[in-house]
Amino acid sequence: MPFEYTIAVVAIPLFMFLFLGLGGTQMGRKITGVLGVIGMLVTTVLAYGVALTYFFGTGQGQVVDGVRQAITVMNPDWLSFSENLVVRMGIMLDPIAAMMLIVITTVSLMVHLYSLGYMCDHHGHPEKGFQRYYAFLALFTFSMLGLVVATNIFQIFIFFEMVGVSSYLLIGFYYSSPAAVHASKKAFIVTRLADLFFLIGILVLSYYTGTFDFDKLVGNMATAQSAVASAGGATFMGCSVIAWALTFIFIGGAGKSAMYPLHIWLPDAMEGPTPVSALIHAATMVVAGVFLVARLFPLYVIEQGAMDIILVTGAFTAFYAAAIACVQSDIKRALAFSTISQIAFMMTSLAVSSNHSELITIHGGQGLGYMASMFHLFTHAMFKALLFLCAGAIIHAVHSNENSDMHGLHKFMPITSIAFLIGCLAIAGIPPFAGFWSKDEILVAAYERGLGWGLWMSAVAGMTAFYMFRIYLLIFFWKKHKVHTEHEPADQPWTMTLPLIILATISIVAGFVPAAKMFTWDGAALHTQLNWTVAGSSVLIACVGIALAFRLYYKENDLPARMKASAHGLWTAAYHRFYMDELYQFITHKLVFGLLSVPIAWFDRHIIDGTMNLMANVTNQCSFAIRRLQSGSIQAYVYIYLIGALTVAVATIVCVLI
Amino acid sequence: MMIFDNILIYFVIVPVLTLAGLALTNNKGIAAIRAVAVTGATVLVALALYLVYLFLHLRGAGDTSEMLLQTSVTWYEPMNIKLALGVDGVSVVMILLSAFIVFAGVFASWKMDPLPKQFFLWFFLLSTGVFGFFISIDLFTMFMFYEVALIPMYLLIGVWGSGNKNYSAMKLTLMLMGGSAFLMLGLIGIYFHSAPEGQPLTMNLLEIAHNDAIPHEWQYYLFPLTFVGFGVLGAMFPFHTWSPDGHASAPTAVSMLHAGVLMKLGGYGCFRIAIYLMPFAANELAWIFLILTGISIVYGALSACVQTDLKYINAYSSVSHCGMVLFAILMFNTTAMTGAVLQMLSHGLMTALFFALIGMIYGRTHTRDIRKMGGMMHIMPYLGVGYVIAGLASLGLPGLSGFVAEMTIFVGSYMHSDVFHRVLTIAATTSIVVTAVYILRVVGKLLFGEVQDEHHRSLTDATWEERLSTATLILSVVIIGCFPNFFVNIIAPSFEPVVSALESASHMMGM
Amino acid sequence: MNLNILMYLIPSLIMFGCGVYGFITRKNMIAIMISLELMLNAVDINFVVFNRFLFPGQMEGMFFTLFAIAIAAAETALALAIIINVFRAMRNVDITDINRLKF
Amino acid sequence: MESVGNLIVYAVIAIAIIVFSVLTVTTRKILRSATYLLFVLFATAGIYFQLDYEFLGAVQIAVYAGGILVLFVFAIMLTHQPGRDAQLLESRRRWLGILAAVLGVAVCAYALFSHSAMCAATLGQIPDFDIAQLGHWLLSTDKYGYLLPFEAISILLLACIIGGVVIARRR
Repeated sequence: MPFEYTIAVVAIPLFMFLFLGLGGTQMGRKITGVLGVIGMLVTTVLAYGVALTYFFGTGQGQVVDGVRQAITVMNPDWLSFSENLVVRMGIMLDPIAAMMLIVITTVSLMVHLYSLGYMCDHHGHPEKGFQRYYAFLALFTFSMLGLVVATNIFQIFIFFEMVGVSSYLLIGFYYSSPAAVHASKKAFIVTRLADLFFLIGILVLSYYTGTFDFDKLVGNMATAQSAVASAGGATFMGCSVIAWALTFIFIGGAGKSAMYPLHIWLPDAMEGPTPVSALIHAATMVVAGVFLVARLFPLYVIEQGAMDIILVTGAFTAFYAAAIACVQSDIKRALAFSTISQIAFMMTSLAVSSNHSELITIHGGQGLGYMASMFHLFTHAMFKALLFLCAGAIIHAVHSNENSDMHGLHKFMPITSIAFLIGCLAIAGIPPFAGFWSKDEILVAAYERGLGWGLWMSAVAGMTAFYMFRIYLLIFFWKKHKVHTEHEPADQPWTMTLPLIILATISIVAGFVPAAKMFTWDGAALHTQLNWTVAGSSVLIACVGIALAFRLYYKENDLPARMKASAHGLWTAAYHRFYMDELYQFITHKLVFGLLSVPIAWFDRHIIDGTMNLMANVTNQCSFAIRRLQSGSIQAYVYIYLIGALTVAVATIVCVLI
Repeated sequence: MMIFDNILIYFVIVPVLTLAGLALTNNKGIAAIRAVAVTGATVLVALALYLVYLFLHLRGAGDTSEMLLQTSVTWYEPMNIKLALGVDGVSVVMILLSAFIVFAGVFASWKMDPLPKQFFLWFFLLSTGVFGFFISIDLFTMFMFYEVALIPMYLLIGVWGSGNKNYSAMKLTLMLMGGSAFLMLGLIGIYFHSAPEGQPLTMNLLEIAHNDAIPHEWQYYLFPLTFVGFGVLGAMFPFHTWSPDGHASAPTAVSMLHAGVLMKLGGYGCFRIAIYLMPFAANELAWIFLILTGISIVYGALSACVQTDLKYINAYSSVSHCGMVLFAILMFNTTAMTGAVLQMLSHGLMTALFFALIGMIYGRTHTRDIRKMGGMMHIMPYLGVGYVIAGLASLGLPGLSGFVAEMTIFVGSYMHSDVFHRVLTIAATTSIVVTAVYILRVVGKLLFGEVQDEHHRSLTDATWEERLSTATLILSVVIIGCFPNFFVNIIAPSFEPVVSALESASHMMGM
Repeated sequence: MNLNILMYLIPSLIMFGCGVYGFITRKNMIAIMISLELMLNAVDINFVVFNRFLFPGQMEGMFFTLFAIAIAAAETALALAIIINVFRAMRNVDITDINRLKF
Repeated sequence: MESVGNLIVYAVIAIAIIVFSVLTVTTRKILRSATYLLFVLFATAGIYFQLDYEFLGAVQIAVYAGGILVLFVFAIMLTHQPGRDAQLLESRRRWLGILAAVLGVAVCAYALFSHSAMCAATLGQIPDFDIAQLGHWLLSTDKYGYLLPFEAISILLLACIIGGVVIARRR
């Protein structure tokens, strides 16, 4: 399939957005949904065609010396700042872009389909705002696709903003609910703050390298080095400016990818409809940060300082989020923290994939982490979308997010239960499910970087297995389900089941994708083999975690409560997400609003404006004082005039006399 | 007469003819008044579009002179005052902007009551001044049209305004007049140094710039005078306080025209007169004004965060955005200055859109206090969506105009390599976050959430003329946002003379 | 004893003084007009007297007076029309009570 | 040496002017004030006659006494409210008025007396002229021609007529 079809892949969702957004209210709700799904289906087919052609095609110039070349489909100028700094709206295909095309379109199609059933009330009628919902989904898909095929860093920034806005619109979809409005606002502002750093990073980077384009920045290792060299060794506070730029850019990515401490928006974002959470806040948008770092990978490899920051942040976030996920009672939040943890895995994997000594010979160690990260991104998108869609089905059935309202659902919703289990096994890293393969590569890469990093990540992997099964068991087992709504919970209509089945299937088989040959940073195939020690130990740890979860949560018992009581402080802190939200609340409301905005507004009204008013008042007072003379009484005027005239006359006479 | 061959003069003649037409209508015949006003505004839009075409055509044909379509007619021989017309890319886009806003403004004041005829009379007088200002290249005519544009504000706010309108109208007019007093001093000073010893003095901008005869020590006085004079209109800190009160009291269309176009006169004048004619002092004194405008940007945005009146929020946001315009102009490179003009366009359109929507919402709810409103999205979806789009444009969503402008400004500003400019640039960039905060706060409170007042449930959505008015603006915002290069290609070359003048001045300083 | 110029000017001066006094002290607008007429008359007399005594060969004084009389007539007619109108609106012709148009 | 008759006439006129002027501004009844004004105007006309300006005297009587005064009387009648006679203002204002008038008179009188050389001038012969001559002067443009002021006053009168009509018109 010609690569020009990529244009259609990006354009169709945009068209669907405009079409559904402008004309949606004129059409029936159901029709808009169906149209949306059809549009997405076409997009998906085209995207698969393009991606598969890219990976397996042997067209002219596609593979040079065993290296798959990046292909620029189009690259028109969009906005020229100066001769060199030109923002282009291009389409470029390289391994990760092609992979992301598959991920985005797959998950998006599933979500489109799933929403047909999910976004209905219990009579099967579509909800109010159905058209809007599909329009926003299309907008999001467009933005995300535009992001991954970007040819320059500014284009990524542009689409970063776009996905931010579509995420804002979708989280706030139920705009009557204050919680949703608040969550959407928070998500937007936090990511916006991160984008500010991203922007500054871009400014610095583009100033010193004189370009936005990826082919001039990171086309290969040599261009990356010359790009770094073009900064001329400029430093700021002891670090090279490029390292600063890269760090700032990473902060931008960290905002979207919910790295600590910018993760706070993601759990709240679960206020949006669950399919949206599956699409945006589990599978696609949140990996935009990982994608961004992967895009600039060669630069990060050269600037180790920036890479180390990513490593520390990623490793810490992975553990931190996993710890919180262990105690959450809201299943979507628990999944959200799991997402954060998994994305941190990807970040860590990217960051460990370089070692200090050999910067140019990138094969082996350095490429592995990158590949593992991208592979994990791919598999994680599939199984996390599956988990979220299952969660959506459960929530749809019991009308609650809290696992205390669930318990024992296995009997009522067997299909969902099995799908959820597959997802859990995948994320826990049990072979042969998808997650095992990718996570294993990550762990190998981490052990190559250092034993400590490897052990740390293994531990987090074990925690992952534990909390996922905790969630699973608390939902589907633990005790008998108490039916508290008018309907018994049951499996869902086919529109919702079909995506579950498809995604479950993918989650099982995705591990067998020849990732090492596909998702490499430079397009050259990577030769890897299973590291049995690491694989064996990680499976063992996962099994330990699962077993612990079964011991604690399979049947109702008081062990969890006792554990909770024994470490009450820790539990509460973790349940409240270590009070990060409160800290932010304090900083924004108390410090920024209370100490900056309010005083400034006061200052403006009273000091600046007061000065102006004072000037006006002084003038006014003067004129009032003078006004007395202008009494308006003509008799007084005549009198004063006479007095004046007489004075002059008398003065003249006196002068004459003297 | 020669001058009537020039398309530019028709930008003044058309509003004047509209004025005459309005004067002939009956006070009661609202249909006739509307017809005349709409005709005038439509002709202006058509003329503006034709001007853009003509401009591109002439440039395409290889006409590289600094100002195109130049004509001049002597008005007053002894002082060498001429009606000199001419446009470059910047003026062209400003004229286009003005035409669109006048057009939208006419529809936004469709149901103006009382005295619709008189309202439109003053409205078109104001537009006469605005267009006249942008087409002139003679200091005297520029100043004259500037005043023509300012004075009607007093009556428009004082008569048709709301709230504390007398105070606001007075404050606005007095402060702007104070600005023009500075400006007039500056212009007179420029005039008396406009030519080298022994040559006739001139008021023509291009000739003055070409003569470059203003002594450096004089530039130190004249530059601040003119810059502050225009800066007052551009809402530069600390001369911005007319803006919140004035906008809050002004009727919809006047707010639109004022924030949309009139405030741009400030930015336009700053570079066209202050910087272009006095590059030496501009280089030397820029830092003072950079600090002031930098304060404007952050200060306006932070102030907007805690306001509760919709129009105040917008007025403070205008302070921030217009601060950005002046800030970028003072960066003295083509990229930043282009960004400044884009920002003028963008801010003009989106603020006009904001004020139009606020006016429409206020016309229905009779309150502008965001604490008393909520859930408007349910009640008036069209206006709600419009408001969200305006908000997104304001906080810089790609695809809408604000993003393009701000990014151009930031990239341009960052091209300076010294710490002072860098720190200011980074401080200015923080405004994008703060802007997001206050925009989302308003959107969240006003449009989303629960309906606060049960009476609001019975309100209606936009009527056709309101839809037309807002749709025009939204479309313009989207067009600029999606096809920025079209505008950049018109604007950027116009800055070459200014930038080269600045560069040679700084070169001289270096020696 | 000859009739000299002073003998005409003094009554005119007193008339003028009376006019001034009346103008300043009266409240009724019509009375103020009457005082005004007194002053005008005094001036007219002066014109005529100076003309007659000092420049007997010329006619300027007489013509000035002629015109002054015409103008005075016009002015009085107009002023009285205004006063009557004011009276219609306010039911009052006292100058101290009519201050609504002030400032 | 003047004829005695002339002196007597003068004395009567001067006394009338002085007395009636004072009465005009001191009486409390507005209608009386107008009547005293009439006498003053007649006395003024007498001065004109005595100084050989018969035409002027006639105009004075016709326009002032006949026209303006009638207007005054009408205005008084139209605006008169029984029981509300023209009040003098409070005494302070009254004393101020007296002070101003007396001071003014004093200063002017001083000026007059200090130029008593004027008194030497006596009534000379004035050129003979008849009304036709007067009319000719009024409408000519040469020396002693007053066409321009004449026209100006015509326009003024016209404006006054229109103004009077507009103002007095009932809405």
